[in-house]
Amino acid sequence: MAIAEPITQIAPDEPKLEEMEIIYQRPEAVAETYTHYCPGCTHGIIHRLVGEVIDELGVRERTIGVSPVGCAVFAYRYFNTDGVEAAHGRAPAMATGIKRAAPDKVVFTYQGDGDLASIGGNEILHACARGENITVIFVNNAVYGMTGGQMAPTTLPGMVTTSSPYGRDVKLQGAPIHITEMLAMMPGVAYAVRRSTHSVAEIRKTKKAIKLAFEAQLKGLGLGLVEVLSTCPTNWRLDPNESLNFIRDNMVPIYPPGDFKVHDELKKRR
Amino acid sequence: MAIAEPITQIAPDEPKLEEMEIIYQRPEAVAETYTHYCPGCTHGIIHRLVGEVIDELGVRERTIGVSPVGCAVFAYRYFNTDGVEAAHGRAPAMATGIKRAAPDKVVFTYQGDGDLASIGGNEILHACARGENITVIFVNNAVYGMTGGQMAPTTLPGMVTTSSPYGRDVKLQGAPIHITEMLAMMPGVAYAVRRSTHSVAEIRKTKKAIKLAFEAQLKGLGLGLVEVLSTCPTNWRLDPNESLNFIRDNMVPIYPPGDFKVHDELKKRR
Amino acid sequence: MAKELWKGNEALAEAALRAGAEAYFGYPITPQTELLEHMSRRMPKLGLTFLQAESELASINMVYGAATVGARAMTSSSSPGISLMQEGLSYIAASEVPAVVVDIMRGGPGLGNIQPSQGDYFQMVKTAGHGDYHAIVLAPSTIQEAIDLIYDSFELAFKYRTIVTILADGSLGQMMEPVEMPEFKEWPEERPGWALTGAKGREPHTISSLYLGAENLEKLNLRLQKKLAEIKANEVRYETLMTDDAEFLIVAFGTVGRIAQSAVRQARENGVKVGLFRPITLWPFAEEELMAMTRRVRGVLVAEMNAGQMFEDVKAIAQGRIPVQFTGRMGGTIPLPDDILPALDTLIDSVRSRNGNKPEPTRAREVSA
Amino acid sequence: MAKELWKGNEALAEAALRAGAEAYFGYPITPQTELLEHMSRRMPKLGLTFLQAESELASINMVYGAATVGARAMTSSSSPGISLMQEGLSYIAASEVPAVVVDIMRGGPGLGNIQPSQGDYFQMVKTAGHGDYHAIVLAPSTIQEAIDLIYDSFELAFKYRTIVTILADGSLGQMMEPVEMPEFKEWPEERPGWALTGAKGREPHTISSLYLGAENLEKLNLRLQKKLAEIKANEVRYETLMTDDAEFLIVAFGTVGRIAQSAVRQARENGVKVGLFRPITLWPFAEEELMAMTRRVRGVLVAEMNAGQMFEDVKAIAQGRIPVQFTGRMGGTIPLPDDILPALDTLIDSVRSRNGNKPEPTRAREVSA
Amino acid sequence: MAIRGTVVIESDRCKGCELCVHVCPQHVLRMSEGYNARGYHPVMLDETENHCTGCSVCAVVCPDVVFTVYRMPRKARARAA
Amino acid sequence: MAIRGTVVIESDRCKGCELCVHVCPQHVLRMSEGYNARGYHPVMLDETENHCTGCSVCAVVCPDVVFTVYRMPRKARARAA
Amino acid sequence: MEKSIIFSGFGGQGALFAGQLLTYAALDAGKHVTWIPSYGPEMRGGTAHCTVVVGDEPIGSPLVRNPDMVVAMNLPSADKYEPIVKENGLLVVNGSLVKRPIHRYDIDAIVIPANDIAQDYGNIRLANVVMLGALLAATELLPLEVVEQALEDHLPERHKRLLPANKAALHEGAQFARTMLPTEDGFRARAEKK
Amino acid sequence: MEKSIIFSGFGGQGALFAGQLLTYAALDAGKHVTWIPSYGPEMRGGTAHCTVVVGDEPIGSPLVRNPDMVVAMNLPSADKYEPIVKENGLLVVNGSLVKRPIHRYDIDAIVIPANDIAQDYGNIRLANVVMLGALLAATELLPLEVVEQALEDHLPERHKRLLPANKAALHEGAQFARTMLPTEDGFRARAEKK
Ligand SMILES: Cc1ncc(C[n+]2csc(CCOP(=O)(O)OP(=O)(O)O)c2C)c(N)n1
Ligand SMILES: Cc1ncc(C[n+]2csc(CCOP(=O)(O)OP(=O)(O)O)c2C)c(N)n1
Ligand code: SF4
Ligand code: SF4
Ligand code: SF4
Ligand code: SF4
Ligand code: SF4
Ligand code: SF4
Ligand SMILES: [Mg+2]
Ligand SMILES: [Mg+2]
Repeated sequence: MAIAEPITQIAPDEPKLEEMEIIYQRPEAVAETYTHYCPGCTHGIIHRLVGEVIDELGVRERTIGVSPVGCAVFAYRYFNTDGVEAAHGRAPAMATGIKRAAPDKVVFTYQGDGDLASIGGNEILHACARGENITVIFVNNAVYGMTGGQMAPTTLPGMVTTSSPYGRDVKLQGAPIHITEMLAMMPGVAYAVRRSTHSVAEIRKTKKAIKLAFEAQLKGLGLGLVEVLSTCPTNWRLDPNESLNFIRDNMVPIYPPGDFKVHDELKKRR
Repeated sequence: MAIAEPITQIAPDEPKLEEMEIIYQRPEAVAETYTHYCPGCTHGIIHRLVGEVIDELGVRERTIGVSPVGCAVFAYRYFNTDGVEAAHGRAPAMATGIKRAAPDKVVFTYQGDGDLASIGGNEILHACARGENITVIFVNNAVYGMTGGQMAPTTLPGMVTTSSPYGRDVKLQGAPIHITEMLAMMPGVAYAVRRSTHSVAEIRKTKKAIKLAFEAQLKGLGLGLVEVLSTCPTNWRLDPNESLNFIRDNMVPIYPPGDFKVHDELKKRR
Repeated sequence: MAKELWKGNEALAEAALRAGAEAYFGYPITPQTELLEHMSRRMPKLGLTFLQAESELASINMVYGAATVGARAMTSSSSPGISLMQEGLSYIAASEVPAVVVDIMRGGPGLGNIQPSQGDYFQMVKTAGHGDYHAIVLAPSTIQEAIDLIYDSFELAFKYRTIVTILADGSLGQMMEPVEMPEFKEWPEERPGWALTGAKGREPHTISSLYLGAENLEKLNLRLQKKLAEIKANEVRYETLMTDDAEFLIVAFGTVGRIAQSAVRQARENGVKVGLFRPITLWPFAEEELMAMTRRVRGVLVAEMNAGQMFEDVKAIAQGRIPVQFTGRMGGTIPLPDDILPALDTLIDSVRSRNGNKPEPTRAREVSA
Repeated sequence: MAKELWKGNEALAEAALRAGAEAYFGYPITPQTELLEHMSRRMPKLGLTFLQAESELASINMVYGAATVGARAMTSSSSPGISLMQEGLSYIAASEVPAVVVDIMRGGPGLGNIQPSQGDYFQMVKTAGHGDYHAIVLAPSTIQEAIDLIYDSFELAFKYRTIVTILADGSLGQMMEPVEMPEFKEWPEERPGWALTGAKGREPHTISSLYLGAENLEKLNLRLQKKLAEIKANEVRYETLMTDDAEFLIVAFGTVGRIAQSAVRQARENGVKVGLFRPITLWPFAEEELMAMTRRVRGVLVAEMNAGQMFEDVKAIAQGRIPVQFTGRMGGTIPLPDDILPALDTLIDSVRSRNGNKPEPTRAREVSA
Repeated sequence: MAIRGTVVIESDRCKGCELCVHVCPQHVLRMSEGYNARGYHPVMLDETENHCTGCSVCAVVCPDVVFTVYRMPRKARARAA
Repeated sequence: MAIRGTVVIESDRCKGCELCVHVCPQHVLRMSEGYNARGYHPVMLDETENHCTGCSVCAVVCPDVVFTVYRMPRKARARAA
Repeated sequence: MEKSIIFSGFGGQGALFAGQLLTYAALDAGKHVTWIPSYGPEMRGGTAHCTVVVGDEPIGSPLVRNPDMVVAMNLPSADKYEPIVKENGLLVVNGSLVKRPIHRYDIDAIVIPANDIAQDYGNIRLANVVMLGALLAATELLPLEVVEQALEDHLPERHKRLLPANKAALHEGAQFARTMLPTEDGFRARAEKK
Repeated sequence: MEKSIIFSGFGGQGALFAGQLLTYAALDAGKHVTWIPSYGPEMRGGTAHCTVVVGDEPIGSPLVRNPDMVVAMNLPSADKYEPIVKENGLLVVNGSLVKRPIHRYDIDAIVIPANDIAQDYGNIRLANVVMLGALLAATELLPLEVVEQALEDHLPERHKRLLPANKAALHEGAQFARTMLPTEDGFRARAEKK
């Protein structure tokens, strides 16, 4: 896909770029491709963090990403790595097949909350139980983004969605599930944490966590899982910045970021 | 099925039965039918306990049992209640459909570890998440009994089965999973405990637990789950009594009986 | 009654409610999600059971459960979700409980896309899962017909204790048309005799698909086959358009069936004597009626939104007496009259050349092109 | 090489290993479990990947994953488990990666029983899941043939980047026969060009079945259809027995195919000129060959362990030229010569009476009864 | 010794698993030599001295609901003693 | 004021979500009036006084990898000052 | 008579609703009519469109390859649909956003500054109704009044207070088109060759 | 020549292994042969059986409805299979456990106290081999020596020390049958009616 030439808004005291250091640029592992995400959707941030980590670990050329069915369905196009598209919820099974058949590869799945916590509950559960040496990025935006904002198992109590038009009624539809805390109990899990995207600081923490989750894999410690609270401005019907606040004010109290399991080997290096 | 007339071994000092009190007899909720279980298989004990509880609660005439695919596949024949046969692992989904469509019925599933913890992991997870008002009897015998003793997710480390001929290798096949502890975390679960069948005392405790799990349903508190450690003499290749010892010596250390969640309403009455 | 504008998916949902649906279990998937969403809005208000399941696997087994207690239960999905239901469907069929399943087909195989398709013909008509059985498969071509068919579905399902499928495609699910919505049906309070209602004052009822011993299972199968024969005898539905004097016949179902109407009208304007045969029940298929018709016409064109699935059945029915040709689009492209008419010309050509006739100077397409 | 006694399931497993299987993912289900168990014993010793999955849903998606990196991956199951794989199979087909799937069929529908059956013909031959595609379906009738077919399966799968299915029934899986086990095949170290091997010194590879936009998905479908046509042209396999002078033909596959051999021999002894046509590839089906044969004989009897699934295809091929009749047993009862021969008589009778001939005084069954 | 309790054994239900034999505190259960209708050696009550107390421990472990357990009411026992 | 840092904006990637505008500590980002090739108002660097510090906070929040961030090396800055 | 119209624009511009209005109006006028939207993830950040087919007989295909008319509310829509308008068909373009000339000479085209007109009525979101007005004025699809009625009946409750503005915008759009039609050849560029 | 034999008994009595022994022997003797067991949960606590078909041509059906011969190691097996033995076929019955008369007169029957004989050789588990010996002696299926060889080749490693006892039991069974055959009409009850 052709990208227009970069336009720089030149400030009065013209900076000479060649004199300057590049502090930040697109990671090599993130493809130049323009994404189909809605404006302000933090899927994009999470993609970028994954790309940065892959670059920093120098594993781009041996990484295989597994995309979910969900808004991130095209993730395999957005990374400069080999990639596959899994069936809805089955990314952990597919990643298991890949990793077992090609143990020298670095394998990660990228899954939404509908994908991982609803239809795909059993596949992630057993990948964790077996301690598959893979990395799982779990994007929790509390709805089914792609299909138009239906209720997910992670939807907040009382939250109105297109399939809970009267607000999620905990009595009828259950309370939000804390899948990461639960999976952390599996002995095969080396690393299980929750992070968020609602502020610069949180994003930085998220990146560190993603790095550790990949490192767990590189060290052969078991499955590394990072749940990331993410926005869905479109289906939440909020603007992107309000959406970040929604995470902070509404999601964080129910899904507090935290470390639920950190393998000793990973603690050492921190 | 015709059952031969009872034969009494009469002791020298002939007791007159009519003078005596009946201390124990087959519960009405347990069908007279002869079961297909192997000699000494504790599936039979657990059936009996469920039957006793149904009798004691007086709910036989409004109970619907959901049988699994597993050795208990014919459970629906062994209870004097209405019953259905579910697809492998899907009993909780089927029970959900039944209970939602007929909330006045008392609905229980009876599931093996392969059924509940392997193929059916997602259905039980979400029945728990939603807090379905059903009772789940989860029979953990650490193998796939019916298909001839293959490894289950609950198989003990190092245990030789027909599909782990070199012993379960935790590194390759994962460690045993503690599904009841995990499910206890779901807010919709009112009661989640583990019990055993390896001694008279444990059997008695198991019965109490099953009763509470049904009471949770009757009180509308949410899902009640009782994991019961059970034998598989045939596939363990032990005699029935050795099998009880195997539970005590090998399973209990890994799956300690205990209460993982007891709803306050249930604590009261104890 | 005044006509109202309804979206296909929502119309199906509303008509199912009016037909007496009591319990709906489903999982979102484009292009059927509006059906689920409509149910989520309406059913709680009506005091009925709506539940979004964790997956299609769960939905179909929830439907199975609700059906065993005699409730009028249904689900809906689209192609990949329907694939996930194959085991459950087979269980339901073997247990002989009634259920209604809506499949709003999308492009496949695999994840494919969400555009309309008829790629599930085989998977729904030939079988749905393992073993020998068929669901009643109803293929509406307009929203009104979708309403009318689903309005009958629970009665059919309960009469035969069988699965009734509405097989439509994404375009029917997504489009809006003016329709008349029927009244709510009355159903008796009492559950059917076979239902699980608790063993009160009677022997326990059990519902199962397990039949140990070959003889027992064969008996079940013979009973199922007998039932299928009965359905075949009673429930065939189809529609024809301008077949009386037709020399050529287009066979098409669902959305392609309605598009073929336009094609037939256009071709007629150009003097081609063509008629339309539109099966409404895909199973049972109107074999005899179509066979009779193939004895009268000179060639048949089958048009589908797939690679030619019903085509195989039509060929079998025509038994090689006359040419049967196929035209289809795949992957979500709807075949339009522009696709169908040239294919019709090709058919006509091949018939004429086969009969030793030179193609006549003025042919349909030359005029309409 | 000396013959050894092998159980069908284990022979399939061992032959798959010798054919080059590198990764096996499966879930226990009778009557195929010995295949999985054999793999669990052998593969760790051979340094290969064996993994018992949490379900059939997981197995097929693990196979899918392993296939994307170019590994020779396979799974096995039986009917209900195969139903659970329908979505995954459709994804694999759409992604065009190679995979081998063994289906040791059991009685259905539903849970049914574990006795032999051929009830998955439709589900495996017509489609497997949603969308337009076919797997190559190989139906062995002896253990030796099962070995030989699975020995070819990975080559076929890789050549066409397709799914290859071994479709057999429980009796073949459970029985023992003397067979010759082939040598281990050599495979090149290098992964095929399309495989995911890491984007080192090349553009990233992606494997997906998602094709947004009707045009793109139609393109995929046209490519798939082209491949299917190629397979159809190259890979048809079948076997005949005593068809040269046959007046009547029995068509049967798999276990029924071998039993029909006995029936043919018995009938021949009684002077009935009957031959056997046994398709080995159920897809692609030996349409032309069978059609040619139906032009020479006076009647066809299809024998199956189901309610008549392949029967539909044979009828379509015979195009009504001659009577095609069916005999079958369901639910796990294997049709024996005792079932087939009377059906053959019925066929012969109906042919003779149709032709205005009175049935001749000495008929096959009267002698052999 | 006076009768305190006894058990009625539905022999044809018994699968000869011997679990009851192991737990009976009075050691009054043993396996019979013969076969029952299903081919198992069923359990039997082997009392020379009416040791069975009707404690029903056998019934608690029996997977096949073979036992009906009887106990002499305290009153009656007192009378007999 | 001397240049401390700056950003290069790939306008056509920008979806106009304004997240960067909210977080820029120097308030030097704002949305342009015009549309980019995809129909969004892209962000622009609006500096009269070279306030951008090259802190790259904008890049951290941008979901669409729009920014390349530059900073003047300390040495150079010192020189300029 | 059977006419097909595609309405197209950015998500949020209201192309789908404009199509629905026309559909309701057609229903009220006793016509046969179908409406079908584009749907699914293609809508994410892209254009949304719908196809309306109005006729006197039951509608065969709800989708068409070459529509009789196209209402293009932004540049990508104009780029995508201009090439497929049926010969002698009509293209209505939002001149506020489409700043390029119309390329085809074998169709009619109305370029109407819909956003600007809408802004005049206080809300840029009225652009869809402005363009619908123009479409109606330029064709004999349906009388303007029927659409006005449809607006009254089907404007979502939460927007009811905008009903007068909507009606005015509709008329203004129609008025604009009417004044264009006979005179300005720059806008109404009937193919010369014919 | 094609002969079918069903071996049947309680699980644990070794009926399946007896059938396999015969199968191995047939293989070694250059015959065509198939062996197929009953399988699955039906075996739980019930009887286990297998069917062996031996022939000179490729075997058609590995299963038969009416076997030529049946080896019934317990009462349920005798009850189940006696009625289906082919006319003029052979039924070999374990007299130690089957204490009832043979009902059919149109078949040959050998009632052999296999458990007792086995016990004499020190292990009740040898009953299956005893009965196999009897079967072989009473038919022309295969020479005893071939089965002896099969025993040597296929007795599981952990039972190898029992080889001599197995061989002896095999011969003893054969011997028993041979002495029965010509003489005792009680055991060899050829149908009178013929
Ligand atoms: C088997 C199957 N069922 C349903 C769908 C439809 N579907 C696509 S994405 C999706 C949910 C996605 O939600 P989530 O995983 O939370 O991802 P998000 O879009 O929110 O990032 C669903 C249900 C499908 N493609 N396949
Ligand atoms: C879809 C499907 N997969 C596999 C099977 C085969 N199967 C039957 S029972 C069973 C496992 C039973 O194990 P468990 O649930 O532990 O029960 P147990 O027999 O040990 O009591 C399996 C895999 C099946 N019937 N259906
Ligand atoms: S729908 Fe929600 S999750 Fe999906 S891309 Fe848009 S904002 Fe992101
Ligand atoms: S196989 Fe095991 S679990 Fe099944 S009935 Fe026998 S002993 Fe019990
Ligand atoms: S009741 Fe008690 S004492 Fe009597 S037999 Fe049973 S266990 Fe033994
Ligand atoms: S426990 Fe029950 S089945 Fe077992 S031996 Fe005792 S009475 Fe028999
Ligand atoms: S680098 Fe820092 S100061 Fe410069 S624009 Fe970005 S956020 Fe603002
Ligand atoms: S955060 Fe990125 S996409 Fe959003 S406005 Fe800023 S530069 Fe544009
Ligand atoms: Mg989500
Ligand atoms: Mg188990």
